[in-house]
Amino acid sequence: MALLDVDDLSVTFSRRGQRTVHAVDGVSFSVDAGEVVGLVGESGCGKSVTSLAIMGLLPKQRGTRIGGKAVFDGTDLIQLDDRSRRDIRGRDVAMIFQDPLSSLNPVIPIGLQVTEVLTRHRGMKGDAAAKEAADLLDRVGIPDPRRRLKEYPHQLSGGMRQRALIAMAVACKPRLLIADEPTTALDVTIQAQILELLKELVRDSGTALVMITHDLGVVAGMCDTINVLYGGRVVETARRRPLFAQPRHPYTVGLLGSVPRLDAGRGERLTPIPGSVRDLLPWPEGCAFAPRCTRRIDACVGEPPEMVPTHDGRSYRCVNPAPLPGSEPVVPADTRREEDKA
Amino acid sequence: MTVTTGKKRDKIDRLAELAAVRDDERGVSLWQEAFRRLRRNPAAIVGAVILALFVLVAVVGPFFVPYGATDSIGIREGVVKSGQGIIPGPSGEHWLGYDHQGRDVFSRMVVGARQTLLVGVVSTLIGLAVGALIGGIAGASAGLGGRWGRWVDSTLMRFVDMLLALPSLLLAVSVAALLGASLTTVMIAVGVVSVPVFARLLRGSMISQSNSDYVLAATSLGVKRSRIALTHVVPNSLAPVIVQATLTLATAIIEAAALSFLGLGNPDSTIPEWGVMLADAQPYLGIRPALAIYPAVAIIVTALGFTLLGEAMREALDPKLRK
Amino acid sequence: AESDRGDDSGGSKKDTLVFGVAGDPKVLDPSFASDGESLRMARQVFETLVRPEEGGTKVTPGLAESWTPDAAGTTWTFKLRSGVKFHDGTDFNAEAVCVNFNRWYNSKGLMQSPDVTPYWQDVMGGFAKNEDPELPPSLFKSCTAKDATTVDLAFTRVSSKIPAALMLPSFSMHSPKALEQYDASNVAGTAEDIKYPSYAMEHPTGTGPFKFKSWDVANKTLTLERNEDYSGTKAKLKTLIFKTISDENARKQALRSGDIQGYDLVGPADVEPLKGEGFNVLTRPAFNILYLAINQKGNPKLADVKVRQAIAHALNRQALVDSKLPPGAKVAENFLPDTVEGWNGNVTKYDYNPEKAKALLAEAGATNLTLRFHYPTEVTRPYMPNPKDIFELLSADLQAVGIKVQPIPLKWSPDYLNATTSGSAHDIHFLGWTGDYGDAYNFIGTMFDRPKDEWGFSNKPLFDKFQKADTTADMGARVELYKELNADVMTFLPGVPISHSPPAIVFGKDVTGVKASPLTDERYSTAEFKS
Amino acid sequence: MFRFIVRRLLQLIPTLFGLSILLFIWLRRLPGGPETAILGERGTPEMRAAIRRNLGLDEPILVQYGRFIRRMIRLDLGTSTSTKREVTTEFLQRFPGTVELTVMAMIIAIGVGIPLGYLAARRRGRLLDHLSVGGSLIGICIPVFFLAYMLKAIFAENLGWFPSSGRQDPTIEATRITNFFVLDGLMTREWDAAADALWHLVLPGLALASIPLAIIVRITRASVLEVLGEDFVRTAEAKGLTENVVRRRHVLRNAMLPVATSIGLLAGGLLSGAVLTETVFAFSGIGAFVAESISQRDYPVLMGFILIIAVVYVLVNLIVDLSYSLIDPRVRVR
Amino acid sequence: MTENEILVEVRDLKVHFPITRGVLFDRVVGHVKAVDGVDLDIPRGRTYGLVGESGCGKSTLGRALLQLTPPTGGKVTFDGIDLTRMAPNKLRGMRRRMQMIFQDPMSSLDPRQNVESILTEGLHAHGIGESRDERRRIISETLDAVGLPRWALSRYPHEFSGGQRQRIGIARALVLGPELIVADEPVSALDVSIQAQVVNLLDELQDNLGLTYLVIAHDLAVVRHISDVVGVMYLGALVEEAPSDRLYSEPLHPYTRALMSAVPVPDPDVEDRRERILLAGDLPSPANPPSGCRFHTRCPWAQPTRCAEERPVLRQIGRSRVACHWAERIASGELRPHRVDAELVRPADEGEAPGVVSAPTEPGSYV
Ligand SMILES: Nc1ncnc2c1ncn2[C@@H]1O[C@H](COP(=O)(O)OP(=O)(O)OP(=O)(O)O)[C@@H](O)[C@H]1O
Ligand SMILES: Nc1ncnc2c1ncn2[C@@H]1O[C@H](COP(=O)(O)OP(=O)(O)OP(=O)(O)O)[C@@H](O)[C@H]1O
Ligand SMILES: [Mg+2]
Ligand SMILES: [Mg+2]
Ligand code: NI
Repeated sequence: MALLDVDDLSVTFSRRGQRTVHAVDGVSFSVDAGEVVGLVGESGCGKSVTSLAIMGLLPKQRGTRIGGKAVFDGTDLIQLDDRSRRDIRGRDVAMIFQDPLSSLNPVIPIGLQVTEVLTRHRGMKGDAAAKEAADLLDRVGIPDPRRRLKEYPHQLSGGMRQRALIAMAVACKPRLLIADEPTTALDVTIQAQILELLKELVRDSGTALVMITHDLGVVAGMCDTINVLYGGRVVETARRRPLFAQPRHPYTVGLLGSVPRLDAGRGERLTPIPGSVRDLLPWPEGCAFAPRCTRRIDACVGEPPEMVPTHDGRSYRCVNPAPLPGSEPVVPADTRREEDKA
Repeated sequence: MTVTTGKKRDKIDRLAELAAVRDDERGVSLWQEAFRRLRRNPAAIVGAVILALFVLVAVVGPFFVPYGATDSIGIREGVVKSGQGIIPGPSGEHWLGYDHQGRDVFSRMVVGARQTLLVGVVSTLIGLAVGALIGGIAGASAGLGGRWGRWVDSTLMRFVDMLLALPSLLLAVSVAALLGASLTTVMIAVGVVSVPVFARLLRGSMISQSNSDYVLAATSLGVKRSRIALTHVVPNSLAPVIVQATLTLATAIIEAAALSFLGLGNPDSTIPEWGVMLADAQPYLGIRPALAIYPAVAIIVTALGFTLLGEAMREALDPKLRK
Repeated sequence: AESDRGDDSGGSKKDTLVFGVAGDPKVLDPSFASDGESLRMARQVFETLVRPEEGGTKVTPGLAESWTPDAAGTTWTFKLRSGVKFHDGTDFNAEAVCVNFNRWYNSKGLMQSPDVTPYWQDVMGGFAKNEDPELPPSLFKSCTAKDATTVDLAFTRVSSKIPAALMLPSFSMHSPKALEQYDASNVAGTAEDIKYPSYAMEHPTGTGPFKFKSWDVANKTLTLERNEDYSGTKAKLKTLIFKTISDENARKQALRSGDIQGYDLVGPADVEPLKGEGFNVLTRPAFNILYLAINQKGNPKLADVKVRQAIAHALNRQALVDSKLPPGAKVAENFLPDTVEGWNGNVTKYDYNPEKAKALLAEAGATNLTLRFHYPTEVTRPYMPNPKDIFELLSADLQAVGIKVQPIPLKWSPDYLNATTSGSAHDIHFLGWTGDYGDAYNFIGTMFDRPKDEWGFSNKPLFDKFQKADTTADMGARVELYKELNADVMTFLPGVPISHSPPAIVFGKDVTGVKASPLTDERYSTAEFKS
Repeated sequence: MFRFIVRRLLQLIPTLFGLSILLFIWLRRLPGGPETAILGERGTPEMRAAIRRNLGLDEPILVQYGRFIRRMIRLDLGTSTSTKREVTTEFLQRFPGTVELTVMAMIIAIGVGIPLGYLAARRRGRLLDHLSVGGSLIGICIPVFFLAYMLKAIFAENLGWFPSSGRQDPTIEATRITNFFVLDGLMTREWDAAADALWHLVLPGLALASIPLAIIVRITRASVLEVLGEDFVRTAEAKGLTENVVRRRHVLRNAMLPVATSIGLLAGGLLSGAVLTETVFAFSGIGAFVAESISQRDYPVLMGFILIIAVVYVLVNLIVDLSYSLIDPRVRVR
Repeated sequence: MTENEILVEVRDLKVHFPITRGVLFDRVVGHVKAVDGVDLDIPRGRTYGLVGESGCGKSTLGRALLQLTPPTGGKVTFDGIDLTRMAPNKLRGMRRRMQMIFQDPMSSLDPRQNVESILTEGLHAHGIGESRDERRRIISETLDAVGLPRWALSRYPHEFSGGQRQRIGIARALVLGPELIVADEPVSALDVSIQAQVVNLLDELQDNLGLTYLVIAHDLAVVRHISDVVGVMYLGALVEEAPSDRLYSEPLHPYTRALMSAVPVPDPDVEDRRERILLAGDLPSPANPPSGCRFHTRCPWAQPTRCAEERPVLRQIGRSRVACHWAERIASGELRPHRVDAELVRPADEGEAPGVVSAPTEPGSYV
């Protein structure tokens, strides 16, 4: 039994006068204790919505529908009532967000923002809470923590803010930590610091981590298992080495081909994915990636492809996956559209 | 294996294109886009309908009124004795009855619509013109930078702050006191009140536009400063100003009424204007409250129309809501 | 204060009358007052030697029981009531009368400013030593206390004003002790910045049925209480409060909601409705005149009497009176109300006749006449409840006979008054007059006895006749002269008298005992709550 | 903080300086000039000339301006031409009433506006939301004096629930200390006097509150909606805080920032509103006094009023900014 | 076109922004030294890449180079012409030869202009194209070059996707036929898949048109991918400049080393093997830069001598230029890195204080 089992999670937003958005469309993955799981994908593929749905943090507005299950330690987080969910949030499952400045309350000192978690979940008050908060800040590498407690977010640099956010998240030693693009807003050198800190925390406390990012490099260094999302669905799941060594889904292949590698030589052309994320085929009508896919065949349209598990412990959602080295391509990529806007 | 049914292929292409834009349509500018959004907003439609009616009445109404708006028929015929508290109410002949001077209220309401519109529009235009001038100069100087530019800007803005520090009423009163009571005075007084609002708005919006990347882009293209100001900065700064002008129209009508109430309005009540009618009706509230209620309701509804439309425009033009 | 109120609650509210007035009094010493609210308060706290009959204008005994002129008509002997005490306990006697008159007569410095002692200057002209050479010599000459209850007032000449003018509250008797104690004649400051002494602001001390208690500027209330030692009939009310509510509608609403139990300056339109609701609306006899003034200097055409006659015939005064004035208003035939002796029913009358007006204009060659018509804004006067409306009607009438009208609306004070009473930039305008006391000279004399910018004419025979009337000591002869004068004026037609309108005053449904006075000399001491 | 206050007070100087120039010009441009304003209708040309000499109107303009400024600095606002009392004294007597009224209006506007705006935002799109948005639209569009009349006609005249005029029942004998009637009543333990004074504030307070109330409802609603969508609220939720803590500590406090700014801006408007409301309710305050002065053309009073208003406006905004810096630490650093 | 001809020469370029503060009228209380003495040469037809942390002055350098921000000091020579001394009118004429591409494709396009007018604006400004048809032709060619369809002309920016908008931005720059293009973060706002398209496009255009690029980005991998020479900036100055292949294989400056080690590579093997040089703390404020070597407060190799006192200048070491006193000894392994304690860095003030200034314009008025 995994720590978190997300099963067929789907989120739709519908609003009058606008098309219904299937932001998350049957996502399933699981996270074991102590494991680091990555969710990767381009902007708009549903990463954040997935994590928010698990946390029960989606904006409460009419027209938002959540389906499926997210079983954490035996309880389905989706069906939970508000009260018990609040009990679990911050204590057993914690979350870190992308933009550290806007994610911190600008008018409340850092100290209170940390201690309020301790008060809420660990019943700590006054000096005890302050001391614990200072310890936490110290642990995430904020210098002179006692003084920082009285300061406000705007007085800290970006990196320090993110550290403070992490301190709040790990205050109650959660068993699951979800980090939604925790380093996107930061410089590489700071990103390296934060990633290192996260790794350390996970290693030391055995917390499971769901790492959401669009940066393949980040997952390559951190995650044990990686789920690639496209158009609200997981299109490929694999342990990290096989995934990077032999990506099967054309989208994963495309992603890897799109990013220049620091260690590669100069002059090689990148192989971009044509089209843009806007060119989505609704999943029920086939593979959402089909309009941009270089390996598209007729079977891609009509029936949505199922997740296909393979012998080496991974699975992908494709009828014409990229070949493993040595095997023949199933179909030549002749269906590529001549005049692509790309 | 390579059998491709044309049907399926079409479908892909169709769907792919669905996401992109189609060839046959012309582009939709932001104004058009905003207008589309406006049309979908029920508040905007209510506001627009009210205003359309108002403008229609104001423009063509006076040609169709049954009686002269300044003709004291009731007194001539001896039926109105307001001095003795006798002001007949609605009848088949006089749909809204007589006013205290024995004039036909319905005719006055209709003719008054035109005057009211005139007061609202002219005073807003005065405020807009002066405010936009000050704000435009300040904004341009601030955007231009340099010691001089900053100095001009802060001097103008200090002046505007000063106007802002005066309550609108006092400002209007001062103007009215200076110029003496007349219709022109009312329009100027009400207009002056909105000067600081327009000035600040335009300046702020111009400065933020001047700092935007596309202005930098135009500069790097080698476009002249004056041209940039005219083709980029000003047009992009106008949206909030237009919204504000619509909202100001609403307040202008109310403010004109308040000035009349304080006795600073147009003293010539032979020109019917709703604010003047409302003020004139005060002594007769006890006898015929309707005399006050007609113009008051008309003012409220019209102001509401302008406000609804203005708010809806604000929403429609808001870049935050743009998608 | 708490114990005070304990009494109050026991004594039921029925002996406290809150009366709504339109403005704060300016000053509590009536010597310095000219505004109605100061005078209203003074009439309750002070008394004068002679006073108007209740509800009329006749001269009746006040603090003086009787008065007689000497043969020349210049010295008047007043026999005073005895046993009268001022509110501070001192006695009222002949001595006190002289102290009062000498105080006014010997005014110095700022007290000679027309702003400070308007009525004295109006009636008496000047002072013992005029500081301004422009001031006329004083009519008052001296005061002699013959014994405790007999006093002689000597005047420099015979005047129609005496004794009627002595009814004015400005000639109220003050306690000499209080005058001295509170420095009553020390008017300090500068002409632009007059500072009244504490007597005039806090310690008015008279002999009237009510004593001054407090003036709460912050709450805009002036509280008077019953003078338990009053020599006459004691006031029925224990407390009388004047509460300032400047807005006419607000006064009406306050009456309806029970905040106040009466108010003055009732809008004409409200008279009937209030009556209908059962309120006690009192209509004062019309003691005023509204007229259309014609300035013969303003437009040379106006010097032609035919043009003035045309204007008079053009005006539908009856329609105006019917529609705009309160019930009881009348079209004026003279420049004074018919209740004043000297009124003449036998004068030239100008009926509403547009045709005749047009003919007269044609005759005078003034077919293309454009007149600057001044009218005041933001004001209601007893004779003119709604100037704007009146203007509109009159102006429509004039236009109907082909006279073009250029409307010039002006603020009542000071613009309108300035513009219409000085210079010659005005053609026609309307104004009015409310009588101060019941003598015809107070109306027509004030208007036509000398050249005035308001009218722009000089008519020596007319002026001389006025002079003669003023100095005629014999009452009967004087009245005859007044009648002649009225006829002369209406023939000469310097302007068009329009109307007399009765101002109304209203009391609560359960308030009785007050009689309306043409001189606004209502006596609140007789007011009581019926129950 | 101290520097901030000093800075703001110093900023007052150019504003007042500019105003003084405007006022000076205004006073000189009066129809007929200042001497007419003083003399009124009784002036003769000689008297006018004398006054001109007295007032030094024949001196160079800069000298005159200098004297004008000196008088302003000494708070010598001259004498009211209509009441013949010093403008400063008049104001001191009437100011408390206006303060009481505006405070009452502000209490109503804030006390009702913020909760209503908050609830409307929480129940976005539901009946309450529509009602409060619609109501606030009407509140903005209804002329204040008309609303005042309506309130008075209904609640005072017809229903008789509230008094229709004045600041206190004149039959109550109340001791005056500060001229703040409610305060005086409390200080002297004349409870009935205090209660009556408070009672008299209700209707005018409501009328005066209409616009600020409407604006506060709208701003609060918009601001709460915006804050509800902020990332840090999500963070707070993610921490599992109770709804109560999230609302109070995270949402409301942040949502108050724009509301606080708008309250400062409304303060100036309230004084304008007081002119209308006090007139209708015969409420003895600066507003009614000014309305009378308008019709009497009492320029010294109007001028004094403008100066006082400008100072009050700046001071109120200073207070608002200070309170702002209490809520928002980002402002504090400067 | 000769190989290695220098098109742009930058000498000791400085851009200092005044920090103003004041009670009534603002006075200058200090300077943000956004660019503080930069020397660099860009050969014609080549790509010069500029990397560095956020706020280190990259964009400012780019703008100052194009004279869009007036430099405080130093010299910029373009094709032998000194731009810093040029009269504004002449400079406008020069702009035709040097263009800019912006980071945010949305905010750099006027939302009220359609694509056609965006593209013709520059043509008008320089009087290019005799007739309307001529201009149309130029525009069409440009559209083809950047891969935008013809129908795009009548459309407005908001109707395009991010990648397409960036293409419009590129087209706007290209339409004038410039020699130099300064691209400020041309791809950082784009999705990874789109990013590659744009990078390829830039490459292609350079090949076809012989353009010279100054590419600014904080993503080292991207910069290295498209650049011939890469300059690394730190707090307003270049700390290292090297041919792009050398930069990864042999970083000489400690900062460059740290930077290289911090960039994640999408390859688990590399990631697992990599030894991270973690820098302590944050970038110091450019308003108050550290003395001596700007980097010494965070440098794991900082030495007690020289580093804090003496500001190192760029020195040629092999094919690279480095501004480090100890570069050789670090490279040889003689000096070992040591632990550095993070110093707390205060972020710069963010915007004006709110208050009365931000008057909301609400309806409703008493008058
Ligand atoms: N509240 C909402 N209402 C409507 N649509 C929404 C809402 N929230 C998200 N979406 C849509 O759902 C889709 C997925 O959004 P999501 O935020 O999960 O993407 P993401 O993968 O996190 O992207 P990014 O990398 O930009 O953060 C997007 O198309 C977005 O527009
Ligand atoms: N107009 C300006 N006025 C004042 N300071 C400025 C201005 N423009 C930039 N700065 C400051 O100069 C420094 C360098 O800014 P610049 O934009 O060049 O950095 P950058 O390297 O491009 O950063 P990023 O990667 O975030 O774009 C920053 O500290 C910035 O705050
Ligand atoms: Mg996201
Ligand atoms: Mg930049
Ligand atoms: Ni009461």
